[in-house]
Amino acid sequence: MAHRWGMAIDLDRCTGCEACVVACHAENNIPISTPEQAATGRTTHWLRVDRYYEGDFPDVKVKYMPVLCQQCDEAPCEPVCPTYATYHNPEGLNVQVYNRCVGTFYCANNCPYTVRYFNWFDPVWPEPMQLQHNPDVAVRMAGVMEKCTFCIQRIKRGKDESAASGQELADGDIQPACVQGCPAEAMVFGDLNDPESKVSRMAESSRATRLLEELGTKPKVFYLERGR
Amino acid sequence: MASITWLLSEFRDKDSVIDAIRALRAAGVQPGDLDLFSEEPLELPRGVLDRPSHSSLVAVLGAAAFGIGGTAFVWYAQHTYEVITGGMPVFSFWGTGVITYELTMLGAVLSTFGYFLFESGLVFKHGRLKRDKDAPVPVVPPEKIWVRVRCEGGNTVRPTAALQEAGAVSIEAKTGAGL
Amino acid sequence: MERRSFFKILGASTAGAVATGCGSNTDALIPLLVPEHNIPIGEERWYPAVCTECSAGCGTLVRVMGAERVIEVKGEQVRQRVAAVKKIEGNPLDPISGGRLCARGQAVVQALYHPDRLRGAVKRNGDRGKASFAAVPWAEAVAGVADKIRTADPSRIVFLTGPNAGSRSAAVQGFLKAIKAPAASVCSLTDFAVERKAAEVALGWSGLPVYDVANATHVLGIGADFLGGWESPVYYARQFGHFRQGRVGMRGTLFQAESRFSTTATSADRWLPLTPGSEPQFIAAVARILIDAKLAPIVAGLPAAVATAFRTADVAANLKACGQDEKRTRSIILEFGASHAPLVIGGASAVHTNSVDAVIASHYLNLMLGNVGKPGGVLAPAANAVSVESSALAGRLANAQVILIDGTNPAYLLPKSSGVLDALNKAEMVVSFAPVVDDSAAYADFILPDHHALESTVAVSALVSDRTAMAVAEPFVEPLYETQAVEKTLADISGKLGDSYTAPTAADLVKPLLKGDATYAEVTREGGIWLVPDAKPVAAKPGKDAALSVAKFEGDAGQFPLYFQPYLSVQFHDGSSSHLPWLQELPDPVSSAIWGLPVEIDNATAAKLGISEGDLVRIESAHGAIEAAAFIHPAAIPGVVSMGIGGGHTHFSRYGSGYGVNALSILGPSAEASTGAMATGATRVKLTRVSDDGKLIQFSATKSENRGAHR
Amino acid sequence: MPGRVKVTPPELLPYGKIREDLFRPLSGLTKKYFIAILLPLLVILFGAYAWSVQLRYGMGVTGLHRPVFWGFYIVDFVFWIGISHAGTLISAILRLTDAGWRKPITRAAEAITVFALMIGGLFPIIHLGRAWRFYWLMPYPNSRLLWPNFRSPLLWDLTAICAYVTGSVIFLYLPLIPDMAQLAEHNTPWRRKLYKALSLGWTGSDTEWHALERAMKLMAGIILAVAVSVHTIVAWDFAMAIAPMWHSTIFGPYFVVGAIFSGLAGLMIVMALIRKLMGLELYLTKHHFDNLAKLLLLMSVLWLYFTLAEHITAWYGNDPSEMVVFGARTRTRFAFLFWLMVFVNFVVPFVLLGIRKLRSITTGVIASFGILLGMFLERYIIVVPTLSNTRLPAASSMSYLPSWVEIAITCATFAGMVVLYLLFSKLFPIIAVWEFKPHVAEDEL
Repeated sequence: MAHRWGMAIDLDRCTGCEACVVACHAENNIPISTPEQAATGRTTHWLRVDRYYEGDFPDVKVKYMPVLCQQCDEAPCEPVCPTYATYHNPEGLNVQVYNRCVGTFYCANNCPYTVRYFNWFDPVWPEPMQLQHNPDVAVRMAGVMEKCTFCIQRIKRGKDESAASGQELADGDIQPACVQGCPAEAMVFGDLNDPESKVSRMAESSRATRLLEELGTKPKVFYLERGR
Repeated sequence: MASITWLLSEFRDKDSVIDAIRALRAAGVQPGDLDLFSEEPLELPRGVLDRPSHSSLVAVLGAAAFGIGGTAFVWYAQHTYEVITGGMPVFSFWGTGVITYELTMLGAVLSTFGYFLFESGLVFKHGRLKRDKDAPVPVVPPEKIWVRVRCEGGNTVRPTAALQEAGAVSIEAKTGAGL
Repeated sequence: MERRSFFKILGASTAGAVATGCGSNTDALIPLLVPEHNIPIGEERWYPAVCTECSAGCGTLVRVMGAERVIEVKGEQVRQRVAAVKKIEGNPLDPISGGRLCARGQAVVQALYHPDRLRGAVKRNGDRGKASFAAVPWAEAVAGVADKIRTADPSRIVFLTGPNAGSRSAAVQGFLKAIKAPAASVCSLTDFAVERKAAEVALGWSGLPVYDVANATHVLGIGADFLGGWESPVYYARQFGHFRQGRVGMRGTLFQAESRFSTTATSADRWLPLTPGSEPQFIAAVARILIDAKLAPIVAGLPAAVATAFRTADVAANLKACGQDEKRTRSIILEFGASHAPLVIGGASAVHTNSVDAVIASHYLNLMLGNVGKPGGVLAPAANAVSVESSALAGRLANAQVILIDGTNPAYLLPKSSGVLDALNKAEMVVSFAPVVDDSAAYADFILPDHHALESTVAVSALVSDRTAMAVAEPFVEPLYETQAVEKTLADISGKLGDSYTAPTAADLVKPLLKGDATYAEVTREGGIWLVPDAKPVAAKPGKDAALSVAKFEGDAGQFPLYFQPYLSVQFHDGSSSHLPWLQELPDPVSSAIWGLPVEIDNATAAKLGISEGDLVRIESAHGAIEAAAFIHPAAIPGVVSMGIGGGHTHFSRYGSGYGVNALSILGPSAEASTGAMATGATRVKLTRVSDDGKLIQFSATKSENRGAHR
Repeated sequence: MPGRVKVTPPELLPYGKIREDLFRPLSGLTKKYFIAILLPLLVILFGAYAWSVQLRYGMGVTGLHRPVFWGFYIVDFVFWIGISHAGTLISAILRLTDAGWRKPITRAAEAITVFALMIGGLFPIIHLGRAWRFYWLMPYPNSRLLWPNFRSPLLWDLTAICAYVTGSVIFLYLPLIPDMAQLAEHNTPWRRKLYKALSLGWTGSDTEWHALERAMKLMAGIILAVAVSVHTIVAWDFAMAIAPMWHSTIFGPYFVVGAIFSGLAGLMIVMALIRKLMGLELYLTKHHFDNLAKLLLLMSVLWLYFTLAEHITAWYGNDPSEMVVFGARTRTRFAFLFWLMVFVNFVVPFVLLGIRKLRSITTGVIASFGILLGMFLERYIIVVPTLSNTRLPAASSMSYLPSWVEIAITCATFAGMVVLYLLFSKLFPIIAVWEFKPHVAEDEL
């Protein structure tokens, strides 16, 4: 059976330390913004940690929520792209093909999670920062949209390694950079088609919810609510 | 080969033109041998000089052809490289409906325009127009209407009389080779 | 351990000579295309390394792949294939990082490839502090430094280091002994001197106590932001994850008493906003409540004075002094005390003049709860835990003839009131080993840039560990520039002086720890040496007396009505990571601010002073003033303003200097008396609104989720 | 006679005079004309420079940012497509209903349509991140073996605009043929050549007239259907997205009404200018402006009705994310613009045009400028508040303000309209000469 990759994020474990954010930058060659660009809202974080303050002092609570592309089964971004730059791959991933993108911005406007990021300029890496570039991930040019890929390059590598070694992929063998880095192990990645996988079991949890589920986008990222 | 004479007669107003046409028809001139030249459209009463037209039918056919053809093209394009997006089916009535509609309308526009060029004889001369393509064309000064009558074999007596009776300001005859 | 990670280790252990797994196919295909020592295109290798960003001592695993760079050789552009570091992850074999890493640890690779790294040794050619330098040959620089040291009074040579304990500090101390200078002075906000001192006094332990959060059921943090800027954030975050949701049918409950809504407080179930410096009074009240409820008896070994203080504490008065609602606090404390495995974590994320008292009292609280040395309680540090050998900084700096600076940044860390800048200006020679020109290096006569940690041999003992743990790494990438490991530089200097000093190596540190027939090579393959916990941990020897003193603050309460609490931020820690763009654009967990941190002000104070979010405000203490953007913090304690440390570097590369302001610069000179630790939280300030243009850049909105209604 | 000219309805003027009056503006180039065309050309040049900057450096030179990915360009796009409805729709409706007073207006209106479409059609290209790849939206057999995604509303846009441009160019061109045939008779050589070629050898025979009239009747019907669909589809660009306050079923008709509204206002201004500058006071009389003003009032009411319907349903529904956008529009960040829009779109027209005493060509033009501003604001208020108030509150961000590049390009398009119109009116009679003759045939029947 084909894989169906999904993620579960236990908000009760999440401390908001944002290790995942840097892990994502390091893995995915995400452009560095300048303060001037940041001031005009051009910072790119495929994975961001949203924060919501609730309650009155002193019973204030903060809800940290790592938000990345939700890899919707019925993704609103997909049908609106005129060039098929974003489409659904057989493993349920919401794939962004940079080469096909002409930059209509429509996908980003139709994303209820606002997780799509645009290359406003050509990215700049002063020498020798480009040495850090992950050769498994394309560097994007100005004018194209980009977003979290669930570290598709790691999925590919994991599958290649498993094919080469003849060992079947086990649950947890493939981990996106954010999941790998999370100190509190709040993030879990795996195959939702495997009922025994950790992510499947977490998705079944009574604490599990999905973001803006009412829109019918069928996201594949599950959030386990805090405090129970 | 019979020689052909064209009678070109000038009129001042529409009413006398209508009289002239009626008289000419009575004199046995076929509608196909009659042409009016004016600076503005002449709306003649029904039955005076009707020119049958298929423009509506052509527009409908053009629309249908573009609509169906366009839809078929979309179906083909979507199926040659099937990409699933957003959980929508590869091809659907709702998704394609808009394109079908627009292409239908485009078909109607183009066929109407095409048929106009054809029917008016401006680009595709056909039938009577093709036959008369070397016929003399009057220069139409303001406020004037010209009636051109095609007389086969130099038989111009009765038409001339009809024209005069209807109040033609001037009548001149030109002879040329027929088909 | 995850299987994939295990493969990585296997790969790492044989890397360099033979590639493993599917990689061998690639090797077979393109053996002739690339030189032998390069990594085939597309192939990844994993090498163990050590994170030196903070003193926790996490073992890391580094992904290395082939890359190309253009260098200039004799005026010609030449393409050079190099092995390049791509990503840094935690080493799954390391019990501290457990394969995980914090934001800063993962950003280290940007320090390695930082565009503003020094390309070689440099010599000052302008005024001190102006960071005007010219390249010099290493030999000349070393000779220059050696000449000065030769003629200087050894007692007036001050060597400033960071808090790292391991091969580097061993090398430095050895060098100083050889030149007969006093031991190095640690100049750091993160040497945890307060916590060390408290453990020594209260429990008789040398080294930092280990809190077994993972096995506790209820944790009460008092002043310790153990999930954010504290001793070992990755270690505690990992434990916290397990504590929260790692046990079937058991969810750990966290209460946090602190003067700031820290990372730990945000993760807590209940937060007790303490008036700054009131921790001892709070602990006394907690003790009294627990004693009264018969949840924690006075135990043997508790010093009489403390026992009396606890027994007779006036709960109502104490809680009032701490700014707590008595009813609310009582119910929280009673729930805590009645739990199966309660644990108090006392610390001094913000140091006050009475912080040692507070942490000592927290240890006594744990003794009363009976959890010391038990699972889910306070565990003894490993027997070999490093005790930092240090000479007091105060007074020495002002009198310094030669100042050598490695791994710290005194011009940034020490407030203006300490006179550090005068000392740097006055000293006859200032030598820095910084790889990037920072605030202090700007004053240096010579900068002898160190390798990046990934280019050198490193051994670092874990800061917090109940077992012998030392992360060890040999370099696996070529040095990028003409830099030199400090160990080698010190040996060179000492050689010039005619001394026979040789720097102790990582191997020297590891060898005494090796058990059985283990070898140093094996240790470097695994990335460190981690022994099983000591069978007989050091027992607690409580007994030294302690007082519950009241905190003192710099500045008149009338003139400066607000408490100022600079804190160690998640992104910049003590400011040592401010030059990394990934961290500069990492949204602040509290305010989502990027490229400069704001000052956090509570609603009431802001309303009173007419300050709204994003305004530029002036923060003025008796010792100086700074201007920063305002962030109206929904959970800031009225009367307390906080600010993350890390902004406002005068020099720290293109990404680090000029963004935000240095919160430390306006602090008063007060210190915790018994340790000399800088009292970061002991300064009072006043706020004034300057303008509406604070240049606050926020990545995302900080809003409530409850929104929208008929109107 | 000369003294009484004013009261003579244009239909009763001698044909020769009509011809002379309407053809006169075509000849002779004055200094004024050159300046009038040169100034906007400079503006266009600057706009082109701005666009080149955008192409060179990327979309970052605009004021756009996450999450406001659409801004002035899309506002401009909707605005100009809206203006384009002036012509075709008005002339088609009036043609179909055979309203006699339309005759001096239709050509001017149809020209607006074509130019506004040409300008509006540029914006989908200008706003692209990689504008040089715009043709990837076209369905052609390409090397990527991939056809475009016909499910995307942008493809609908493309098809609709293509159909609309084709239709409206033909719709403008057909009634020009007889006029051009006349112009070809006496003129400078190059003009004669041009008109001859374009008039396709029109002789004025009854066959041609019949074909023309029939084609125009059909075209009027078709173009009406296309025009309605085009602006509906433009509306659907927004309505198909599940963004708060966009995902609305009334967006189609709402946009169509708005388009006609702004189109009429544009037409009013253009006509007043033509009247003044070309001395056509005899042909564009108060009567025409009066009728246009009444139409404007009707559209203003319709527009208000839709605006009200759109907002009251959102308000009553109380959907949290919609309410945030609603609040941003009506109460907070965009409230000033919103209420300014209501003021200029409804209050001003009703005072200036609703009160008979105040109604004049001048007030009509003033009201029309207000309406153009109001409709520009309307599009801004539809595009920006929705985008800047995202469903996940944390993703919301600062407001959007256009950069100099966007403003320059926007100004350039207005200048472009002026230039195109000036050129057109120099080449072709802005009032259809042949249409002026009274139709009496029907009366006889």
